[in-house]
Amino acid sequence: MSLLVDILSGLCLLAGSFLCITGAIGLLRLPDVFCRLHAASLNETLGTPLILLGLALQVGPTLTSVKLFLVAVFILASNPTATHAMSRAALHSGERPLVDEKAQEISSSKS
Amino acid sequence: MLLATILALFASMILIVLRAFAGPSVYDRVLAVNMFGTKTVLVIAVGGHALGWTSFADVALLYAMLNFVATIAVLRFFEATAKEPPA
Amino acid sequence: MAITALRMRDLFAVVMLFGIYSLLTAMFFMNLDAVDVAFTEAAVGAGVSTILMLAALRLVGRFEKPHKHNPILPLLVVGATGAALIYGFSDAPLLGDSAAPAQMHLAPRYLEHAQKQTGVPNVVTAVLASYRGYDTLGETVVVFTAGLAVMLLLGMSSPSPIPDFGSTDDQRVQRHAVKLLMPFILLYALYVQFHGDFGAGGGFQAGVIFAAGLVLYDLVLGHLHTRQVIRAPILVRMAALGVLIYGCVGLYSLLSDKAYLDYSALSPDAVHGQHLGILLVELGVGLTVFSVITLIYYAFSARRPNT
Amino acid sequence: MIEMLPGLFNYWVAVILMMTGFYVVVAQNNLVKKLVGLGLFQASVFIFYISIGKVAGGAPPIIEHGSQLYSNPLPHVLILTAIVVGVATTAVGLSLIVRIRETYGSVEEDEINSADRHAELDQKDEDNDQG
Repeated sequence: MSLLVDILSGLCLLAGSFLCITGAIGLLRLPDVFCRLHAASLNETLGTPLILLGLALQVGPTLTSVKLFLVAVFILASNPTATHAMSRAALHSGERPLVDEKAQEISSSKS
Repeated sequence: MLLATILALFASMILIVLRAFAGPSVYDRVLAVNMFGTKTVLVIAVGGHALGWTSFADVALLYAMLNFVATIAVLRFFEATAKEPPA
Repeated sequence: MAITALRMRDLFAVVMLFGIYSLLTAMFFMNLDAVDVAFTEAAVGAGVSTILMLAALRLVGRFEKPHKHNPILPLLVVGATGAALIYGFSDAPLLGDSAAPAQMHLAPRYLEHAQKQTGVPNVVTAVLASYRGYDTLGETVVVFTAGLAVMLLLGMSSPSPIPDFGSTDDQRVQRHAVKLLMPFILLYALYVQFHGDFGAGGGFQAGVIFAAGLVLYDLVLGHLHTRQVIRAPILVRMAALGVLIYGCVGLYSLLSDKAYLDYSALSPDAVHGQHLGILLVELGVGLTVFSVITLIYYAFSARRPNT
Repeated sequence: MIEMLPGLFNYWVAVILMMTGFYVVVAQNNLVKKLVGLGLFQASVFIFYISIGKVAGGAPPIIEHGSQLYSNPLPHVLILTAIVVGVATTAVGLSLIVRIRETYGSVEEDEINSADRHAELDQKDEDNDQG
């Protein structure tokens, strides 16, 4: 039983840290605000609760694990909201996604 | 396993700080600060568990809340100041 | 980190990097066993001071003017001071040395007696509210005075033409999320207030968290809503009430033939009285801090930027 | 001295941060930035105090059964209140800046000084005219 819990929590932690790292790399490498938002928000929203879940499994059924669970729920609710607000604000302020630029370049070079 | 997680978190924190320095637009910085806050929550939770601190979950919970509040506040204030032309 | 932050001309970015810096500081505190301090730094540095700075930037404009100045003289002064300080600490005790002079006198006594005398396991709370009650009373008064000073400088918020930040109509997602999360933040603040005896927390932190929750509500749902929930004059009275509670607890013990702020007068059982006194005092502190910070926020946000 | 470096690490951090904050307060022209520098300075003092209170192998000062060694609670108390007082005073400073901006139309120190000088000169001219 405890071995199973250990393996489960280890898996959760590993997956969570993988997601965090990829999110951070995406934040650094992607070309524009919206891509970065996308990379950051998705990975973060899954990765953080995963790590917290792994921790809660290790801590065991105490008040601490309840609190960790609360943190996870809070982040699940607040992170997408914050990202939504950010992308909305960025769009309103005149930032535009880069999507079409390459296609336009290609089409303009053809014509 | 905990050590690996902490190392991963620190690595991603460094990357995020780089983005916060470089970030061309304000939104990059807001995003970086928000992510950094979430990473801090995680580092406190994982590190607190690893080092056996008492009541680390309280601090993590507080961080998660205030991170959200600060992000929303930054965005609202930025919307308010964005209309102003740069001096 | 900090150096880069200060080179930027966009003050907005400066404030945000300051937020990251404060998170790092709090982690440092956590590492040095100061849970309560990390708690406070998190609530104040990451939440409230960022919000206040931003609210002020809205009024003074966010871009710094380019300027040329000669950095040599300030660098010289700073270098000399730094060298003197480094010389000063070269024979200071090492980090974590348990025989350092700072650990010798009061601390062991507090650690030994706090639990027995006050019935409060969190020594920081016990020292804060009981052993060093005068200090804390003074600091509460300072916070109160700071609130008054801000109100005097910026004026009481006029109720009629309150400017809003952008439109609030198209923020449905934010509004729903905030309505969902608000109660938890406020509930958590109360938990921090009354659980401060056993874990990290206490009046200062709870007041800050409560105020942050209210500010969030105010930012997303618009000023009119929040100002109907809690009006500024009520807040002024609440701030005064907090100081009053603290002072009256002291007066009560004075009237029953004990020293000022000696809580053992509050109950026939000395330990129980201490515990009760700490609770009451923390309540006063929490009330004052909450209402002062909310008032300061009101004062900043009600003012219109004029050019 | 070299082997002292890791043991005195906290003092290095505190001094470097403090000097950064000091430099900003002295050299920067923008009042808001000066206030941020003051915040840095303040934070360095906090770090200094807290690191003094640290006891190696100690636990946070919340009494529980089992652990015997605790860190010093006294600096924690002092800094805890200092942080909250610090934010209150920062708010006072910010509101002063807002008022300065409303009166002078600027938050740059040299512009404010020159505005003051002009005002003084005007005052003198007026006095001369009257005299």
